[in-house]
Amino acid sequence: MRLVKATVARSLARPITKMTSTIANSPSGTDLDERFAQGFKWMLLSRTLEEKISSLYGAGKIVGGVYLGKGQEAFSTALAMSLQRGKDVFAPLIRDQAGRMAFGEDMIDTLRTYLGSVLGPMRGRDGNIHRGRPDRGMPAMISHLGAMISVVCGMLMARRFRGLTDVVGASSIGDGGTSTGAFHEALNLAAVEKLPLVVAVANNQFAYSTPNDRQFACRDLVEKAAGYGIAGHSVDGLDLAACLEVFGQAVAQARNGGGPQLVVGSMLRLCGHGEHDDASYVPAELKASAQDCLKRAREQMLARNLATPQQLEVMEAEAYEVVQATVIQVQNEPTPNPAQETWTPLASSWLMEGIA
Amino acid sequence: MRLVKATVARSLARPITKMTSTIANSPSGTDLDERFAQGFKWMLLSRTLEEKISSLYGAGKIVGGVYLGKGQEAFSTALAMSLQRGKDVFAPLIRDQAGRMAFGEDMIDTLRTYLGSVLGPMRGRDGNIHRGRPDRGMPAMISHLGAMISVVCGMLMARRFRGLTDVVGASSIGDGGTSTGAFHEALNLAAVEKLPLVVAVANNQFAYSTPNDRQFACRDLVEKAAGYGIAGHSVDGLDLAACLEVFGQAVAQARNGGGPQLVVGSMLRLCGHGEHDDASYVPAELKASAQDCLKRAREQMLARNLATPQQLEVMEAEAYEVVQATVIQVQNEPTPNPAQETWTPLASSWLMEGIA
Amino acid sequence: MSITYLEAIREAMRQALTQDDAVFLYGQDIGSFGGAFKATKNLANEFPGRVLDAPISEDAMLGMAIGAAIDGMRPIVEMQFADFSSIAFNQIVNQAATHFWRTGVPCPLVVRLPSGGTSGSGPFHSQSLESIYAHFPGLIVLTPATVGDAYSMLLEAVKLNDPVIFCEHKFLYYHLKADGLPTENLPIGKARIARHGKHATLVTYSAMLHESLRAADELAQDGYEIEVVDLRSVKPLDTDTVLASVARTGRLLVVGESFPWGGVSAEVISRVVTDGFHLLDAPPQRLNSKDTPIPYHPNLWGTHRPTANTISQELRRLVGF
Amino acid sequence: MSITYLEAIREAMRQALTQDDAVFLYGQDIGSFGGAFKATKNLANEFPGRVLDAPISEDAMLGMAIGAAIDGMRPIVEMQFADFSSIAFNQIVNQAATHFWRTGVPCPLVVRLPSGGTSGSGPFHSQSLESIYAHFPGLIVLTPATVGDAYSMLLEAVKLNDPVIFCEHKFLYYHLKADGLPTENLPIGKARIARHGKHATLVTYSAMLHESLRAADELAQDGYEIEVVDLRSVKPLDTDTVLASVARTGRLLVVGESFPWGGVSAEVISRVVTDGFHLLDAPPQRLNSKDTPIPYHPNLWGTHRPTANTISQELRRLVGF
Ligand SMILES: Cc1ncc(C[n+]2csc(CCOP(=O)(O)OP(=O)(O)O)c2C)c(N)n1
Ligand SMILES: Cc1ncc(C[n+]2csc(CCOP(=O)(O)OP(=O)(O)O)c2C)c(N)n1
Ligand SMILES: [Mg+2]
Ligand SMILES: [Mg+2]
Repeated sequence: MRLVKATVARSLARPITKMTSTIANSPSGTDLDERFAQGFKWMLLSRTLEEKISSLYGAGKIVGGVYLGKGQEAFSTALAMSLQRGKDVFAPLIRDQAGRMAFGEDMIDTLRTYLGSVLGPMRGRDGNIHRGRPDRGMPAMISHLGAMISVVCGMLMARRFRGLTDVVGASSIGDGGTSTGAFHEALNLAAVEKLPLVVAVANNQFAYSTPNDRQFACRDLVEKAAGYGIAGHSVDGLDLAACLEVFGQAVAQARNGGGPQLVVGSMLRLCGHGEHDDASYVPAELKASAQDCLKRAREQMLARNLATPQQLEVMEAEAYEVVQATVIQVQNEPTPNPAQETWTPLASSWLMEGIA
Repeated sequence: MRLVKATVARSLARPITKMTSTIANSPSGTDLDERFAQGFKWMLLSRTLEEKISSLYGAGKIVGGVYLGKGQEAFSTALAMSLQRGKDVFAPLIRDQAGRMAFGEDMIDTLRTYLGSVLGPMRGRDGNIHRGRPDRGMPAMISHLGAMISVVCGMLMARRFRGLTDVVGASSIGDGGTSTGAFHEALNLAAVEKLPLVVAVANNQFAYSTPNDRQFACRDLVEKAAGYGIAGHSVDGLDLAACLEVFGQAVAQARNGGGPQLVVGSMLRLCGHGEHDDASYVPAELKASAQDCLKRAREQMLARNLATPQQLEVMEAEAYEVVQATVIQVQNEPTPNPAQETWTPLASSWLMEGIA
Repeated sequence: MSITYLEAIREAMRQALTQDDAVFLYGQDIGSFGGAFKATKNLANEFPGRVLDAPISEDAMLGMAIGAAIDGMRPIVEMQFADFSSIAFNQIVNQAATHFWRTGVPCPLVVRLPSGGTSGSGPFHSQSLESIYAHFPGLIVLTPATVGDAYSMLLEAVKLNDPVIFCEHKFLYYHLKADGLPTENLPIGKARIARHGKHATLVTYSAMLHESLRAADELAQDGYEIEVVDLRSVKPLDTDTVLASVARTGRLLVVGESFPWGGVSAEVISRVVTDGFHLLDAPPQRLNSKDTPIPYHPNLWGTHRPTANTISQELRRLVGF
Repeated sequence: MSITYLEAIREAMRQALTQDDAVFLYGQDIGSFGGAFKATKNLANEFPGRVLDAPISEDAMLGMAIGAAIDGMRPIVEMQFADFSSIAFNQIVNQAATHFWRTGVPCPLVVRLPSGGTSGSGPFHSQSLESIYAHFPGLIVLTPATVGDAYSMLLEAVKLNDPVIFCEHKFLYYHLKADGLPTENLPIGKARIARHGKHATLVTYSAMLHESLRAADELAQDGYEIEVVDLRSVKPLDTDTVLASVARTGRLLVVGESFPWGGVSAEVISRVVTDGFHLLDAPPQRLNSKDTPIPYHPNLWGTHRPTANTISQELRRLVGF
């Protein structure tokens, strides 16, 4: 428990200090630069893809809900980039398109799920953000908020049982999701088992239409960490470099036996809750003053001499093209055929019975 | 929110200081003395009653479980004595026999429920500690831990809707109960609504057989308060005077608009989880070093010159007699007659249908 | 004046709030935003302080409503989707449902469940849970299929002294319309003959009523007159009306949208055969959704749930028996 | 060597832990303490690090088990009482039950539910929830009535690649004994003829099997031979064996301990009448608990649930029809 205590102490010492990075306070400038540039690419690709998904929805090509992560790409990307593909576990939520890609989810999985291609991971049985590949370390979220955190705990327990000790598991949640009993039970369980769990709370100031002051009463959600005896971190969710730094630390601490880590990022959702929603409940002045983490990252790409304006335009054009090409491919793929469905929810198919 | 913040700050300032009272630090010596003497009476009466219940169980006169509060009387009594009968709300749990009495529950309700008298508040439909009189501000607990806290929130909301602003509601919970999602959701809801709720956590170091270190990972459960943005208090649960003082403060703060109050008391259960349980899981040295809050209070009654040894013996004899007399009365009362049962769970009895 | 199923529900809440100070509304995003489906649109302005936004805490939401109910209030709780009532399950079935029986103190509250499938909603925004709640003693479970019932049954539900699970069907929210609201209606507990017939009885409820009526139209073209019974309430369940219809037709098909194992269709068939075995000229039949989670893709969803088409097939088999 | 129902369950877990490293046990107080009913007594010592005490967090317990299961483990989770699974309800019915269907990745886990009534246990330590879980696609629901089934079905359940709800009856834990454990047994999904007869078929399961056999004894004294079918598994439900028996007897009574609305008895009757209507010489009947919470007092509890006595009465009515 010593390690946890130490980090708790730290988190208590500065419960609401926000990290804002400068080249100075980063471990190694160049290393951070590479990760920054890589992160920007994921953010750009995610934004480009989501803009296309939004227009497909507008054109009536997507049935059901569309939930986007516009404005939250930096936080989501940094979390996923801090994890090790093919080894760690990541349970994304509804605003993690960027993180999903950074963790290794193929763009085509996203489009196949939204467009209901039978070739996608969910085969048209489930849609939009309700997708994943558990066998690749990415469980498929159910809608019920908070429910995935304990699932990640279980995947970490499984690896611990198998003697794999240096695996980290991460789960995303929103400010509203912290009000669920599931969030509480899972964090407490993780703390008791001292699991290498990182829970990333994206506080975008609203849960659907509900503002923070109708959702919780603590000053900063990071104050919850001490109550679980786990480490807490706060970060400016619009600052990619800061996010990379804080998640880098949190993941490293979890991997090194520091127990669960709670990372709270502040940001604003720059879209509706879903594409059906115009976010009329967000005050005009808040909307007006809102900053875009992608725009910021783009400026920093130039400021840090990581790319020239021309190079950025090329990157943007390339992102657009790959999205377009993938959409066209998926639109030509077969949708599910009820006659070919097995209609059995059991792996033990011989125990299935034909009742209706 | 200002008030809450202030108290939070206080609770953070001394997260684990335990209050131990002296006449000195009490508001008014004599006033505290009176309350102390009254509290001792409730503790004595509760202990005497529970010893009788235990022997009735041993003699096979009680069907089902028997759950006692031995060792927790000071904490339970002080909570209830800090509330106003006939006005406030108190949702006791399984170790609150003392607090129930101090809040005004008649001893006969306890015995009628344990012995299944049809004249009791539960009429034989429910038993043992699953009893209450919601219309007198004491809801009847269901077994599911944590579930009563939000019910108290609702009773407080009801009074707020009716314009009654100075009502306080209290709910008891154990260390194990803090791991429930229900506990978390209710505390958060209370904090958001800034309800006059006092949650008393009796940390008796075990949840059935499970020790604290398998239940939570924070140093002290009071550290959870900050995460909800509510006030936190710690107290030595064996010290009646300290408990009276701390609960007095917490209830006053809640009544004066200070929002929810989390009060954590430390103690050890001096009996089994239920009377079927010999608490073999409690380490011998812990058992040996365990102190009895009733014994302590008795000594203080003498030390504070609140009673002579003779007076104490009289009080003990009287307690024993009233318990005996009530048991005899209840044992002669009718048990439920299935033929006279209405077998309808609906208040709208005309909507009942005879299916089987 | 034309009014939708959803508007009828809103109007019932407006009436309830107007008639009784003890009524208040609680749910996620139901305040100034008016709720995910806009069921409470404007009500927060019309009734200040009585339409409250809840945190994402279904267990505490129900616990709070129960506490208020046993202390004199009449809360109406909106679950954002019926599917999320799984989090409030314990408070509903163990606290609310048992309260009056255990203590003698009534627990008058209404839980509104936006229920049932709509295209593209998938496994967690489409469920019909009436069979789950009806299994537990102490709950009243209502399943209105018409604009008039949505209105009058919700108004009546708020006045009952018991916990009521009010299953609204999302598929009907915007599309189902009527010209005006009823001034009087059948009481809760009574089923309605939605269409008279003599060749077979089709018992159904909620959105499946409309698929069933379409199926009955189809069979009318083949000369078969199907009597359609709208249960309106699945607990209590109006066995008398069902038996009386089966006595006229001798044949029974029960159609529901929920999962096939157990539930409403099994309960209706069991009641008919135990009490009215001799009335049947053919084996009673049932049609429910398939025994899998509810699929996202419209192709699959259209096959997963009963439709006018599959109901007609069942009816043809039944009348041809 | 004589062995109890509870010991059989423990022995099955010991076997499972011995045979497969992927198996682990998780539950409140199940470690060195051995669990509230001592089902896991000594197992923590025998299998260090594989029998873990859980915090009082049923939702997270199931979520954790699911995560472990989809990542290669085979957890067995003990609920301290079936009644408390209401807190794990969402993870069971929405996460575990849907996982294989949604993702193609199996979710092999067993949830042990100490179920059913015992004297003085009251509304929250007595519930039988098999009908609730069986309603949801993707779950297997087992209800062993004998020592041998408790053993062999639990061992088989652990090997299945699906989530299994294992309903153990607390009333049988200590009192029900057998001399030894079976080396082979019927597979999951097959019902057993527990007693042969020709005048009526009595379908039942779990503790009600023993009340039913006593009732059958009583009727034998009046010269009626009752065939008793032990379902063993309520989902899947062995309709063939039930129909075959009804074909022999022409009469059906279904007895269960759970609440009367919907559920196992309604499902069995519905299957028999839809597929085997012509086999019946009399209206099928059912007997369940009364439609109230489960009472604390023995006087009331004895009337609330079916007993040999009330079952005999039903049987007499049935054979006399
Ligand atoms: C248990 C539960 N209740 C309600 C919902 C409906 N719902 C879906 S998203 C959402 C808002 C979530 O807000 P937040 O957690 O802050 O995440 P954000 O949308 O802001 O990213 C709600 C209420 C749900 N999915 N699960
Ligand atoms: C949700 C839930 N899970 C499990 C139980 C079974 N149970 C009853 S009391 C108990 C231990 C409670 O421990 P604690 O909260 O510390 O209270 P204490 O008994 O120590 O006073 C448990 C696990 C329950 N009542 N409710
Ligand atoms: Mg949010
Ligand atoms: Mg305890």
